[in-house]
Amino acid sequence: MLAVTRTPLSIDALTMAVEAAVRSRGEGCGALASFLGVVRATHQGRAVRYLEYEAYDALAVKTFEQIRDEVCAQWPEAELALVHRVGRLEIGEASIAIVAATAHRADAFAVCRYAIERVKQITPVWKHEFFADGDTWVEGAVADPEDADARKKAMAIACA
Amino acid sequence: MLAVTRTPLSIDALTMAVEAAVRSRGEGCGALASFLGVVRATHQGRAVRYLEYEAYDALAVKTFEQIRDEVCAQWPEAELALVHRVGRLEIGEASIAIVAATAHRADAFAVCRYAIERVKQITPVWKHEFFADGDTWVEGAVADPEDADARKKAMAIACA
Amino acid sequence: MRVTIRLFARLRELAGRERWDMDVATGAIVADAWTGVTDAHPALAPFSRAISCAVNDQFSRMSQPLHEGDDVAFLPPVSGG
Amino acid sequence: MRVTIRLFARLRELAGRERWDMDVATGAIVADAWTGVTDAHPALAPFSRAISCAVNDQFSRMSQPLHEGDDVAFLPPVSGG
Repeated sequence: MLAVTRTPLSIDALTMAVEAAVRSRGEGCGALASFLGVVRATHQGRAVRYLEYEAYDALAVKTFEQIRDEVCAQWPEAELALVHRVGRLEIGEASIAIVAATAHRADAFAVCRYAIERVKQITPVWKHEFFADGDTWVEGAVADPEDADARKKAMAIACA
Repeated sequence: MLAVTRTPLSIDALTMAVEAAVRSRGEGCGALASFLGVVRATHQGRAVRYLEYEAYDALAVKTFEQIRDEVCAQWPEAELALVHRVGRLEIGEASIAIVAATAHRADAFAVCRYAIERVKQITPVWKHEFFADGDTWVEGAVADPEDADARKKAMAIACA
Repeated sequence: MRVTIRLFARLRELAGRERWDMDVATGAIVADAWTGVTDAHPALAPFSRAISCAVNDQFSRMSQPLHEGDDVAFLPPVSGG
Repeated sequence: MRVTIRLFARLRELAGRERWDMDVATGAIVADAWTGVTDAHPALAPFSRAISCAVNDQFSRMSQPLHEGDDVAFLPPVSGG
């Protein structure tokens, strides 16, 4: 459930996997919070034709494992699924799917939010936007998985 | 997308509907946050056999419309889907599905959290738990849709 | 005049019925209908401080005046989600 | 000794290549490999303060010592999600 894929994403599929995983080791989760990132039709006023996502697959999955380990250190009973899609994505398609399962809803929302914040900080995936009149590589954070300040910032956002 | 149903819930189906609705009137949503409430195997140490949810259907849907209107007053571009399942639910099945779509992720999480808090405050649905040795009606909030303090409390939790 | 009473969840179980017609005085309010319900079903009286009510599928106050044919629902504390 | 260089996203596009073998001195560190990359592709030099690096599919520091056959990746700022 931690993967980079070229195929469309499904929250339902991840939900079934996560719910079964939690139930197999205890009383089951009561709350699942999910996140989908979706390709929008415009970016800063320019009409988007499509996007391409590129990943350093092996390293991206390692960051997902790190994020899951950080989550389990803070929320020991939580279960997390995290899948990033790569390749060409059309408008309306989902680029990332995250499902977080916990006993109670406050934790589920916090885990899900923490995971997306951390992905944006450290996961080696790049967004390439194609417009009618050109293309742009989006560049955000300089990935540093050991940056404790970034981790604290993500935790503060998640547990606000 | 505001409904009471007797059939299994799907975040994917609601996601498609919500994403299409947002896109039909503008540039589309960039973020979808979802919530599923799931039947757990135990409650306060007792083994759950199954649950039954009962609703006052017509009034429940009106509370969903009120919640959607409250959301749109605060987040004008947001789209919300809200479906509660009723009837017999087995362990691991979902009782409620909420999908919130907005341009950016902070708002999507806030809308989704606000919606579930408000459902628990005002929606006329009742949970009936069946154990090996008896059954219990769960009773939470006295529903009062006009209670401004409750609404503020939900907003404070959502926008923490 | 005559109104229809509806009960849900534990109220319904305690009363042993879900829906029936009841006569109330002209000028009666929702609270009068509730008094009629608890007179007929004393087991429901402990809920008096913790019920919500709805008239014709709209939430109402206990002080709302009733009209002939109104559908009057009483709701125990909710537990959806 | 010989290491494999890998570039991603805009670095890859600017350099016009994705993966190649490069000779580095015995005792070289990741920063030396990056110097080799920018010597060959000066268009990448502006990224020097904003790259991450990985050795053998693990994030590393620019000060990490290299070994024969290492796979050394340079990453521009990320934009997943």
